[in-house]
Amino acid sequence: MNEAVEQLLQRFGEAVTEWTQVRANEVRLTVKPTCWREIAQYLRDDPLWQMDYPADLTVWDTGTEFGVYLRLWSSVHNHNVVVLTSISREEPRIASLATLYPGVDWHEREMYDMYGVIFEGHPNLKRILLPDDWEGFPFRKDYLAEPSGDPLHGPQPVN
Amino acid sequence: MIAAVIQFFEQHPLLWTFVKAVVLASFTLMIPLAVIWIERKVAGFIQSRLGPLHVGPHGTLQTVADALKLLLKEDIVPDGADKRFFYIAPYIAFISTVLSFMVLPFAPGWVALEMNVAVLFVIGVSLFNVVSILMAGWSSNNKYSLLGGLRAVAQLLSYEIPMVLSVLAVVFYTGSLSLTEIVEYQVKHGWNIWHPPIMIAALIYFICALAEINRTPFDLPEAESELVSGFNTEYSGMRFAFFFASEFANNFFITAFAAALFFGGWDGPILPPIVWTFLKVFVMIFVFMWVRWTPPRLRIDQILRFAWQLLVPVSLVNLLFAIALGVK
Amino acid sequence: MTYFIDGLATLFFGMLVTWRNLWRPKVTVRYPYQKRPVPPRYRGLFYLKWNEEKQRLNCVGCTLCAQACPTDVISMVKLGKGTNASVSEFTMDLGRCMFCNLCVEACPFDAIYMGPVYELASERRDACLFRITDLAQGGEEAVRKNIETIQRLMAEEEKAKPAATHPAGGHAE
Amino acid sequence: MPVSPEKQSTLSTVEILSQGMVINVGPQHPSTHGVLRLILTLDGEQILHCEPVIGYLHRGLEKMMERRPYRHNIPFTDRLDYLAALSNNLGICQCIERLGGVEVPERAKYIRVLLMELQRIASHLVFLGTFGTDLGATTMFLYAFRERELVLDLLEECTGARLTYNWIRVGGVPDDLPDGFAEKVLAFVKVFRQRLKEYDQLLTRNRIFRSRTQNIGVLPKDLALAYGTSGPVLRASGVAYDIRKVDPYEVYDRVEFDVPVFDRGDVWARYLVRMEEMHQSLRIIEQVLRDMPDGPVQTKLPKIFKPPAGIAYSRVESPRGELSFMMVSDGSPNPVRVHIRAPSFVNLSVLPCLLEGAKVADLVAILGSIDVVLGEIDR
Repeated sequence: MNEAVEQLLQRFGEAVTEWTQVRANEVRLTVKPTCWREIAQYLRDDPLWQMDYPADLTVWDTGTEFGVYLRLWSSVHNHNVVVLTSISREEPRIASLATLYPGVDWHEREMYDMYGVIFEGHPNLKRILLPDDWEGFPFRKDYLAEPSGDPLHGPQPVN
Repeated sequence: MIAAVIQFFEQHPLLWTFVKAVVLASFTLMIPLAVIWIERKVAGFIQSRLGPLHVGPHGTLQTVADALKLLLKEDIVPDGADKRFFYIAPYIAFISTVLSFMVLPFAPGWVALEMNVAVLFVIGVSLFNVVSILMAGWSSNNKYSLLGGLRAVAQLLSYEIPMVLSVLAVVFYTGSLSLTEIVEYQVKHGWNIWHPPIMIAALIYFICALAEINRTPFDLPEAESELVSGFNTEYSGMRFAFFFASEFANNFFITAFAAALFFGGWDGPILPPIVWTFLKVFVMIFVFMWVRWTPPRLRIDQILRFAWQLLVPVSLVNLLFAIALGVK
Repeated sequence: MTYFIDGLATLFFGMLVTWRNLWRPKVTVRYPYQKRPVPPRYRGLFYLKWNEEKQRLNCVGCTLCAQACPTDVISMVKLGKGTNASVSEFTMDLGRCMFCNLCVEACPFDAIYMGPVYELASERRDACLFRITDLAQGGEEAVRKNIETIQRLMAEEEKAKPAATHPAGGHAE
Repeated sequence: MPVSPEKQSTLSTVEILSQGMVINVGPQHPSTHGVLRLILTLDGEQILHCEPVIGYLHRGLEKMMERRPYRHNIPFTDRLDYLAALSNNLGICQCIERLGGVEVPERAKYIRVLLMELQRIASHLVFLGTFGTDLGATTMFLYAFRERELVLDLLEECTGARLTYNWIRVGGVPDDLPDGFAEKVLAFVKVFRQRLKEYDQLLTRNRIFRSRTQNIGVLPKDLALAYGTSGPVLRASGVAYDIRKVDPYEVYDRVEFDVPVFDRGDVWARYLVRMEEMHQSLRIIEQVLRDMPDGPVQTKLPKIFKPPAGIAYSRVESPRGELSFMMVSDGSPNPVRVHIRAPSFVNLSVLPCLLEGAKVADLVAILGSIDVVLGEIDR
């Protein structure tokens, strides 16, 4: 695992801002959003990594920025990798991984649905859980939940 | 008194026909009530349940209550439906069933219409059923109904052929197209089922009968997990009741027909003939239900392949055997 | 052809299973007439425990259960204060209750429990609202007695208070 | 309409004949197992294209969880995968435990595993029953639910509820097992082993059933991995990805069991994986009951629980696959973000691939074999 991380650091250098070995077979990487897709592709294709299983992808809102979380697993080495990055709230854009991993397709759609993060290069980026005519992105921290007349369309009081 | 009544009807044959028609039609309407109750009880017991219990003793009146409810329900016709066909389809199904009951001998002399080509007649009128299903499926203007209707037609027509061929084996064997004569032949010579070619014919008939009355391995037309309810999805109230009644009356008829063809009709010791007919019919209905509640259903292409690749050739060969062995 | 024979054979084996089950005892419980026994841990309708010895409800109105509730089911009005406190109102809106048991676990006084009653459906819209008289063990009478007891204890405490102001006095109780 | 290249070429030759019938399956349909809607394009009985539409059950649970203290969120997870509520409870509790560094007593770990395996049996029985009904074997439904009732009775006796158990807490379980519970479980295990044989005789061996499931909806291994499917769907495609083995939690590293893996990748293999998992669950239950130590079942925690800031995830092998909770904490009593990686959500995303070219009648078999629960997909 260490060797693999070293090679990754050599390859991407500055782009990986931080890494920690959480467990024997788990690494947590913090990367810059600019080479999000490149790193994912490297992790998938490099024989030392072979992270062929997209386990999870999600976004969270800290109030100042959006964090992006990607978790991969390798069926060959049984390694886990958590890749973290953060993107700006004003212009939330990040490269889509849907063409690399078809499994994150729906995750990315859901995150677009809930946070309005634009996954660039996604083949079918539209709302998935909410109705197509929903206004706003409800999981953002500043989303105001106001009662509206129509219970099916439009914001609802949370709680 | 009875003699006077008989004489009266002999003088007015038209009236007598009318009485027979009314009796038959109401019999066809009553039989489903019993068959459905048995079905529900058998299904319940097989599935570790109790089945209907509350209306009447052991729930015997449950189906009557259900029928009354259906008759009182609002008659809904979908907007886009082809109204004329939608209206008459259930009645065609029902009439075809009543017509086939017409030539069925329940006991010596107990037959509404003594016909020397009864078997041919039955095969002919049972095809009306296919027409009604197609009409219902098409006119409902519902995609599920349409799929169900098309499946039903493909299936019923495919299975009609081996069924007719296996019935023909009996006809050649006994040398008659009249059901009464077939039964009388069996009373004299023993049941048809004990003769090898007829045994195979009976097996094929049994399988085809399952398909004809849409029972489980072949219940595709109304596969409720896929097509909601198949061709009768859009029907409700009385029209649905007629479809339902004709289906279960058909169930009764097809077993009674089998009893006449293979199991000697009313033939049997001690008990009166009519009891024997009903006994045989209900045993067979039970077996049908038993089969129905056991296996999963086949897929439409598997069903058709089964009919055309196996049943048709086998029944053809079997027919040749029956001719070779049976014709006098 | 082998398919066909295999099909018939396996169908027959399957029918043996259904035949066996035809004669097994049935599992149906004829619900409105018969009822299943409810295990002791069953989480049904709440009750407030009545303490026969002290002639009061165990509840002291500390609102720990209300704080533990994820959906704000519980609201109460405290009666009295200190060790002699109880509740005069205790309302649960079971329309939003998840029967999650968190309030029962939160209670340090063994005051609130979930009982075996599960038939809570009603044709009235306000039937979700359970007041203290519906919840307390012993119903209205218990509530009345509870209030009486608390008021009596409060009065006793009031009486005892001047005594407590004496320099030698401490917490007598 | 995205169609694969090979399809496109065959389509262009017949496009004069038909443009496909669009049929809407669901959201109210007997075999979509909830409020799933599928927009199918049909050519006769053949499915050309399928588009799943989800979200009819969306309640915003993740957002609701952000507004509540950590431990208040446990009952909400019951409403995710309502057929395996205990797995969800365990998932969120493990996540909070990792976030806050909470230790769980030994006995609680064993109790958790015991409940988890009972839950797995209950959930797989629902699969078995509904799968049988989907294919027309209605009786199987009743038999499976009859036996599920036995499991539910056991779980009811232990937890006090029949469906929304909420019986896992941060730092253990709320209460010890009731008296005589082990004997009752063992009696159930004995009965259930026989019933499993009966199921095999009734359904697994049935020729019709096999011809309805074999070589239907084949999911190749690489596709299954790339789509991130998990649980029986992935194991039926030949990947031994079982969290209980890959990343053992609680005491799964101390019990002996096999992970059934099949290479066929079809509906039949998915069915067999689940049937075999029930056998393995029985094995685990017996071992757990044998090895269970005495001791406390819950760690005392402060009334206001504030885990340190950070990110943690937990993963649990729920009956449907990898159930993962991811939580972000900033040190306050409420989480900043709770994300639920629902196995059904990911497994369902592979459905359009499986359905392309299948028959309408196979739709229910394929959908049933994925065994989705909409409460978890829509969250």
